[in-house]
Amino acid sequence: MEPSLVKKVLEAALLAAREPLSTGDMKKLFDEPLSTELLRKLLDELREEWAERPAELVQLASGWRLRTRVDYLPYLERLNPEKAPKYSRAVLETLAIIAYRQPVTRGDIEEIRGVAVNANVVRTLEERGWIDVVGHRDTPGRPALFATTRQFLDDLGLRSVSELPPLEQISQTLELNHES
Amino acid sequence: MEPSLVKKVLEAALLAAREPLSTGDMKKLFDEPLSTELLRKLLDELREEWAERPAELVQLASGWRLRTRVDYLPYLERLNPEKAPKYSRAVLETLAIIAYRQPVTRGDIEEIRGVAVNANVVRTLEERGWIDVVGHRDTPGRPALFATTRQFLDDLGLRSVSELPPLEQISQTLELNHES
Amino acid sequence: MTDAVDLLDAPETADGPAQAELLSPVARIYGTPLDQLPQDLYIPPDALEIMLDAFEGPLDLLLYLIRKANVDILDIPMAPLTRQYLDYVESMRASNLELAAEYLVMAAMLIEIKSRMLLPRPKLPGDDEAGDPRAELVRRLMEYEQMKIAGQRLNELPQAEREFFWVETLVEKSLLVRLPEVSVDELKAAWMAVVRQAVLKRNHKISREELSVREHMGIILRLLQERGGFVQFDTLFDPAMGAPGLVVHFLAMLELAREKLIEIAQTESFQPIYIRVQQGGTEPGQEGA
Repeated sequence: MEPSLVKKVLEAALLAAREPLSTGDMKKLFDEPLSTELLRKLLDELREEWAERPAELVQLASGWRLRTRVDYLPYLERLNPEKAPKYSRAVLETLAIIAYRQPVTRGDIEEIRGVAVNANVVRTLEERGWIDVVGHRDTPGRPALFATTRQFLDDLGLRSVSELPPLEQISQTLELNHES
Repeated sequence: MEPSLVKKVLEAALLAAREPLSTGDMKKLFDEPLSTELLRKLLDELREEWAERPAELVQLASGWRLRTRVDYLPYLERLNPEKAPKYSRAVLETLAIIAYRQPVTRGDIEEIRGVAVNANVVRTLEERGWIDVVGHRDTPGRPALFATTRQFLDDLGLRSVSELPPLEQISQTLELNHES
Repeated sequence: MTDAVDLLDAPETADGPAQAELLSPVARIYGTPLDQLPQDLYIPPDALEIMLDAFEGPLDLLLYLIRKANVDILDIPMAPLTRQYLDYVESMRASNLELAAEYLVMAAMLIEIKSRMLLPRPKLPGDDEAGDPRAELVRRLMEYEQMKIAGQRLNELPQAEREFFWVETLVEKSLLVRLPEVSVDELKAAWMAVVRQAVLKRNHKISREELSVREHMGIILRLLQERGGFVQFDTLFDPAMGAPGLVVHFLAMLELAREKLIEIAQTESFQPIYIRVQQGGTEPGQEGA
């Protein structure tokens, strides 16, 4: 059997496979024995041939499989939109306090929310690039002052923090005592 | 977006698809509108590009899908020792009656075959997703009306019921050996 | 299907003579000419059972008998066909095989047609087909045969998971990092919830403030951080901000000073004014969160 045909059969099997194909599976495709060396060589060639295509030949724990390249996942996602993950209430409220009251310290946030701020909450927002430390308040412990970033504005489609929904309305409906 | 990238995204989607992709699905892959003409052109190009590969791009009842070429069956068969179901004559005849005479009731099928329809036969076809109930005939008992599904057409590589093999003209005298 | 043929070929002694009768007065069994019908029809019970399974019902059996004999389906010789059919049914009954009711119904129908064939038929002018007692049977046989063949043709089409397989490459969605989205409305809702909580507790007053001042406070602090915590007053103000922007910026600077976050200092009159981060132990921005 021609190696080129062997390669095509391997490709057909990889295209149709629902599970990774072990080299044992691949050898089962043929009547004639297939040496492991030739198999590896042909798999390498296939990987090369697929280099420019939207799927890649990957070796997983249980064998080989063609896998859609990561670059195309954002498009494929549109076919079956999964519900986007949600931030917890703690994250959203912390973000809201930082956005509306910036610059604020962790102490400010705790005072407003009435509960301790979990370190993970702040880290989540920092890693997202939505808040950062813009300075330190000159009080004992010199606590970090957090503010929202440009990226936060970009990601929320705002040009500036002043485009956030105004607070007056909220304050009025809640009949807050205004402080000048 | 470059047509070459559009084509690659289409190919990624076709490679990854768990069912045929309609042109509507394909358009959903992109933010920008994609004209049906461009889509057809790119699909034709893809079909060309796959011409030499062990899978082919086919247009089916519910859309486009890549499938391995029949030539590779002898090899691929060896991977799955548990063969695809071999349908009994009862199943095939019932399927044919539903396909060619749809929509039909169980009574219609019994009338044509001259025997009671076994519940397993109908269940086999329903479980394969090849037939389903499309309504009820307005006669006493309101019997269910069966018709073939898109999946039946897809699985047989057909775009519509009109592509079913034409019905045989029954000859007055028929050599029995046409059956063997 | 081939099964039916093979199975019926096996008990050749059984269907041979009957077939012979349908065909012609003379037939051959295993090459031997036969000029008289055997009186008894012997089919081994095992074969009968398989045979019954091989047929999809009385229509299928009848079709088999007709096609095997190669007679014109539009002009079925009813007498030999009925006899042959009854012979089969009778041997099945004799073997105590469970016989589907349909076989008996068909037997009755064949006998009825056969007897009607013996009666003189009133010929209607221009309509000789309708009077044929066989017409309905022939129609059913032909329709059934058409569907039987159609079933075979369908079975010959390449079928998914049998002759070909769908291509399905792996989609590893976990490779794509999905970040939660936050909308402005969600942020507002979160803020409202915070305010509501604060009101309920009545231990914190939420002041009404110009958001832009708060934003500019952040901008000033960020600039100070970039410049090592120390800038000249006028570098803080970019004329491009426009008058309202400059005012807000100035208010933000004053607010920062009020909150003791910055110091505004001037060494002497008419000397440059400097803005610096309120001095403390550590350099600003070095601590991280």
